[in-house]
Amino acid sequence: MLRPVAKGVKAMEKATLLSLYRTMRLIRRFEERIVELINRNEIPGVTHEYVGEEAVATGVCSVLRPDDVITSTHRGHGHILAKGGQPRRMIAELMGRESGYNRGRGGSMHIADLSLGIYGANGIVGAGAPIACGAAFAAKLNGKDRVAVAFFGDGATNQGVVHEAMNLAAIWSLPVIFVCENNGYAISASIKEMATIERLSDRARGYGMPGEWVDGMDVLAVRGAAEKAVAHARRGEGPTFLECRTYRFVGHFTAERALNIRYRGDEEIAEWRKRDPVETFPAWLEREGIATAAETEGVRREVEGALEDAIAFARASPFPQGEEALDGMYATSYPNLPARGV
Amino acid sequence: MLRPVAKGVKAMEKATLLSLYRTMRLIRRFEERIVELINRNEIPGVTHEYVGEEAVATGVCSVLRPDDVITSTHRGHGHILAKGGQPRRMIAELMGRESGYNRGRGGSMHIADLSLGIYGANGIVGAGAPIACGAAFAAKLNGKDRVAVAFFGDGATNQGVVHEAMNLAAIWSLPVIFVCENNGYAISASIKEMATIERLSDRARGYGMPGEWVDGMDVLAVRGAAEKAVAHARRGEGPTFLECRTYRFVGHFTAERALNIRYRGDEEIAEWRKRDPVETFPAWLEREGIATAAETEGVRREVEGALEDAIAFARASPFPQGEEALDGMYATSYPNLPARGV
Amino acid sequence: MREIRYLEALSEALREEMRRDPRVVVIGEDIRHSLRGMTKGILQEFGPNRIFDTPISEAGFTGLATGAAMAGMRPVVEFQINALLFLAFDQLVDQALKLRYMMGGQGKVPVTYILPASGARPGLAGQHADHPYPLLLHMGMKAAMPSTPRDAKGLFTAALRDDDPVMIFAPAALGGTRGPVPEGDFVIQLGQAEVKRKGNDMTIVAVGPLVPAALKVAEELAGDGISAEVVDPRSLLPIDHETIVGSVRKTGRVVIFDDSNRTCGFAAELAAIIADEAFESLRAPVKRVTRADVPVPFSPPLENYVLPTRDKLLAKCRALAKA
Amino acid sequence: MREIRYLEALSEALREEMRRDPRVVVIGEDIRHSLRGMTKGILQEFGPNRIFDTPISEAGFTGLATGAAMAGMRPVVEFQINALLFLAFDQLVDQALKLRYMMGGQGKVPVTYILPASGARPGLAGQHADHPYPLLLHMGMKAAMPSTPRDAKGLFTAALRDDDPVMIFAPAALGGTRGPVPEGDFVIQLGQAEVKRKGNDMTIVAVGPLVPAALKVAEELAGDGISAEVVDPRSLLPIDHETIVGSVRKTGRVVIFDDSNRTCGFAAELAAIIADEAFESLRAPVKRVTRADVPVPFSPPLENYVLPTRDKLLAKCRALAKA
Ligand SMILES: Cc1ncc(C[n+]2csc(CCOP(=O)(O)OP(=O)(O)O)c2C)c(N)n1
Ligand SMILES: Cc1ncc(C[n+]2csc(CCOP(=O)(O)OP(=O)(O)O)c2C)c(N)n1
Ligand SMILES: [Mg+2]
Ligand SMILES: [Mg+2]
Repeated sequence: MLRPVAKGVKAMEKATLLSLYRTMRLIRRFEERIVELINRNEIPGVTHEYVGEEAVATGVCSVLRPDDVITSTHRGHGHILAKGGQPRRMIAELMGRESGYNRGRGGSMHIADLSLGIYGANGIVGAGAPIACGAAFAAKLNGKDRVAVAFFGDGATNQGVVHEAMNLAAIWSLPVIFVCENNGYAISASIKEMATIERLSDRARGYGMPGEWVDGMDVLAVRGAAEKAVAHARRGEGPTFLECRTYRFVGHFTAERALNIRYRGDEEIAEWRKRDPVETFPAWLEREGIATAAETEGVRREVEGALEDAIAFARASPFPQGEEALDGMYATSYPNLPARGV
Repeated sequence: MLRPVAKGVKAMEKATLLSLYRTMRLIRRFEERIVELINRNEIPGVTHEYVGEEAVATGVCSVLRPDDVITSTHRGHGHILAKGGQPRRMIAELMGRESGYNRGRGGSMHIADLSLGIYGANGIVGAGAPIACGAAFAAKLNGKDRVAVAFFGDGATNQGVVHEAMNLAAIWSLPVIFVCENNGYAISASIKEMATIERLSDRARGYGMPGEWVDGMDVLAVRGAAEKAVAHARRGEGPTFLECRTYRFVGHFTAERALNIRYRGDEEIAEWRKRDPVETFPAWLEREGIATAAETEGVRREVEGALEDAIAFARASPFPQGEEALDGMYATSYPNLPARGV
Repeated sequence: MREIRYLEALSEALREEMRRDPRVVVIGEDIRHSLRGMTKGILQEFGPNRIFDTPISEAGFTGLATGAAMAGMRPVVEFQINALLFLAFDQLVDQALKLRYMMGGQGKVPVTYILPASGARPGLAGQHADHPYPLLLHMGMKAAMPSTPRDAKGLFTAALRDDDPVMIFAPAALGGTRGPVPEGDFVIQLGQAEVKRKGNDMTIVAVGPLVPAALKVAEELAGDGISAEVVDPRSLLPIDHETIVGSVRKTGRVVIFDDSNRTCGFAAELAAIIADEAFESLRAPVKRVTRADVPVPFSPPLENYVLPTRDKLLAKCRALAKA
Repeated sequence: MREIRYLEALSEALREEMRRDPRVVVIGEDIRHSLRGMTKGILQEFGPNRIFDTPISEAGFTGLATGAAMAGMRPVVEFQINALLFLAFDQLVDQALKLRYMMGGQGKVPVTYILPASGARPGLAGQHADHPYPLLLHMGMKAAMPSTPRDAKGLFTAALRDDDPVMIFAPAALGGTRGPVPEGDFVIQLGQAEVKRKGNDMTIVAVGPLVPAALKVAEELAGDGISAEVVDPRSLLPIDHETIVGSVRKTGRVVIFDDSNRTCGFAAELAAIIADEAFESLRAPVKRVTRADVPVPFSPPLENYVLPTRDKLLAKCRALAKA
């Protein structure tokens, strides 16, 4: 069910609403441009696109402060953009340039900006969950009211370490929000086959923490639920498990089309596409008279401009020098370390 | 609350009831004799005694068939004896003799008898759970109505792999019973601090499987709950999580006393000791007129005899030859394998 | 002989064994749809009781395979990426591998682990490009890394028939290569290295994805008048001491060209074996060309700097010829 | 100088650093009650906000330490047994160790892992007796294994002040040994091997729990008229090439006496380094005395056969002296 109108919305600032739209639109177009660049071999490898899931990262990160922490996943671009990551440095990273967030060391699955509390995308499913707990642990010990958000997918909920992390957060009452982006699939595996319960948020009970479920195609609903969980955490009342039901409109990764695998029907995709938050949300803004068509068009233009600029920046940036490949692993260095290959 | 009388008990065979007593008494005295042998340096290392928890293994294994499988823990003697393990070969193993179950290769934490479905004690907390699932998986694929029991402690419920195993058993509807022996502590760590929920069996819900709780000091209650879970599994209806609330009367392992650590009060131990199944059960048998004092005394004498015999057998058995230490690791052997140390 | 691709050779080995032996079942992530290309057609041919898509629970399903193997099945476990071994490490090296020994030789654990996209591919970066076979070897797990479609079929079949855990690393870089592969039952026993090119002046021991590169280097060296022998261990454990040491005894010079990290890597083990067993014949220092000990970086120039490449091998061989 | 026990030296290093640096917190299983003896008194002195008993969730609390370190803390993680590293392996080698590099040098992960009962003790058997440092070294993790109380204090302090993940293996066999230990601030930098006994005829490189045994063997060899130098690497990574290779250059003969498995072990790495860098000076094959590649068996005669012992070292040295 499409439910883009949330209670109490009218009271929100127009600027906030437009910025939610801007973030969602930015994520969408970012991903679309990235795919073009991959197909043109300007970006090595493949990426995991967040297309269709924009409302989740956008809604959650809209209630976070710059000093709050997130840990992300293989499908990280949306989280990073929503947390304030700069498209310039992200695209430069994806192109393997020295000006990229990771100076070309990381690529898509490792983009991080510690100054924005982005503790990194992560190539290992579920691995970010305990790391988020650690950031929350530090905040708590230092008496800061910072929170940490662990993003992960439905597939990740079957990883042992995610359970261990939930339990740790629960017993120590850590300010963590476990945001489960349930897009229905882990690559080709339907969560219906991989878990026996309807709502993954029910697993929260096993740790005595609140388990919430929210429509992940509805940015305001996500924002509302996240607000509640974040406030709970900031008050020192501990973690929340927040399941956001969403969907990816595209393949698991850029290469999926070439693999020619089929694990879901076109009708299912079409059905979910009707609820595309990047389409329905601006339509609702206009319908409700919150923003004019010119204003939403303005957002779109701005986004295009930002991406053009970012791509141009990245293209103009130099590659790192091969000889520097052994730098940066250790903060405290020693002779003979790291060992060279020759 | 002490509740040794279970409904419908009168209908049970007297022989069965006496054999439950025999098993519990055997486990208790086995452990006590082992501690003596350790203190006399006849057994190298230390063991984890099952003293106080006898009703759990006894109740559960009393409803298993020889072809059913169990995976055990570091605290394995009770499970193995209850599943039919021979004291002779167990004690020989503990003394490091060639006639031991593992030909001296394993010691306490690895005793196994595949012919009895005992897939091994295990030194790694939680590690047996997925292995039990595998035995159940094989049974299911082969159309056998065999079940597998994974024993583990309260502490193990915080291990990721136990969750992964529960989920696997749930989605594939495997004939597994997850028997959680909640003795309140993982070494010095109280489960009250290590989990936020009162009943660990509540975690079963996260996998859509039945979660049962039973008084683990009551062998008939354990037996009854296990019977139900086993029947459920044999009918192909999938796994059950069975929490047995119990207590260990002694230290985590033989060496605890020497360490001089204190994480629980004497009163707590005294309180639980009042419910000692090895004492209350025969008292109840006599009180109810099911067995005479002479009969329970007969059980005790028989147990002592069996242990004397086992110890004598073990003592008389030769040690393995050092040169054989590299044999037996691989079923399919090759030159240069395993690599020697010199 | 007909030519097929490396991945097809693996797939053929698996399907032929599944036809012969009903105890063989396949377990892994996204294997019904064959994300990695090795299990294509298995669901259609063998049905859902022979192939199982798992949740993302590497430790869990690895342990499940162990239990199933102890109960008489012969599971094949596919890992989508090498890093997943880290998640299942306890179940691999402290359970599956050790149980039989610790049980005093009772039972057996015939599981074959297959990594049909192991090692580096451009752009995979730090967590998807490791080639951590030395970790398994150190613990005593049998393993092989075929370098040709023929070896892929033969060694995978040997692994499937072995009664112990065996891990097959199938480098991503080789998945698409073509070559002649015998039809029908075909086994290459573990523990048998192969001389892939004969030579007299120096030995290059090269593994898996580096074998083709080593052969090209040997070709170039021939142009310089240097006759290099290329030995492919194929089996990582057991190690064929005889063939490897034999070659070095003949040539007196050796470069080990390995696709894992350097410290305590496979090249270190071979160097140690050679420095002991072939010492009297050595005429120059034992050289290694390996990965550098950093995560594989994403950006191509960095990646190239870190991985063992043809250029680096060539330079090392030329220097060694003069040493 | 006053003499204290090895475990006390570790404990002192930790407590002194906790006094100096409020960011140091300790995380692990049963550490408040100090099951392993290293954290005794910490709860009393520093209170419950500096020491945290964890659930049995090794991957979870290892990852938590990583996140806390990235957020500015300096966690110390105690592992009760070495095998627990296998359970946290992904979080150790694919997360904590790699994050800084993969993030392009952003931030740091100053976690010290300490194993105050590592390696074998009689009767521990297959899953509690591994000494798997080569696995960590292969992935690039800094590590040290002190062999004396003095080195224990100095190296642990260095690890605590290092801004990267560092692992300290503290062998169970040494926990009770006594020796002189400087009071107050005392650091031994990583990467510095120490010649524990001077000699000219051969080099014995011995690690951790084997150092005392090596010294006794050197004594016995002296009786035979053989002057053996005993080098203790102390730091496993970084490796002090200069001291180790320097000794071999001087003596021309070497036996590496290592407490891990053989294949791709630490001894293999040292042998490979020596066969490359000290080749010209070598007068005999490079020899290793290590564990055999099987789980440590329970029964004493078997255990003795598998572990590296004084007898085996002595025999090897005597044979080498004649080679
Ligand atoms: C631990 C682990 N197992 C498997 C993989 C391979 N893999 C990458 S993404 C993915 C699916 C993840 O599914 P989910 O958590 O639902 O996230 P989604 O891709 O749907 O966003 C898998 C299996 C991995 N990277 N890490
Ligand atoms: C994975 C793992 N972590 C830690 C240990 C060390 N250890 C052995 S037993 C134990 C406590 C286990 O507690 P529980 O599961 O409740 O079983 P109990 O000892 O109470 O029977 C611990 C921490 C281990 N063997 N394995
Ligand atoms: Mg998903
Ligand atoms: Mg317990």
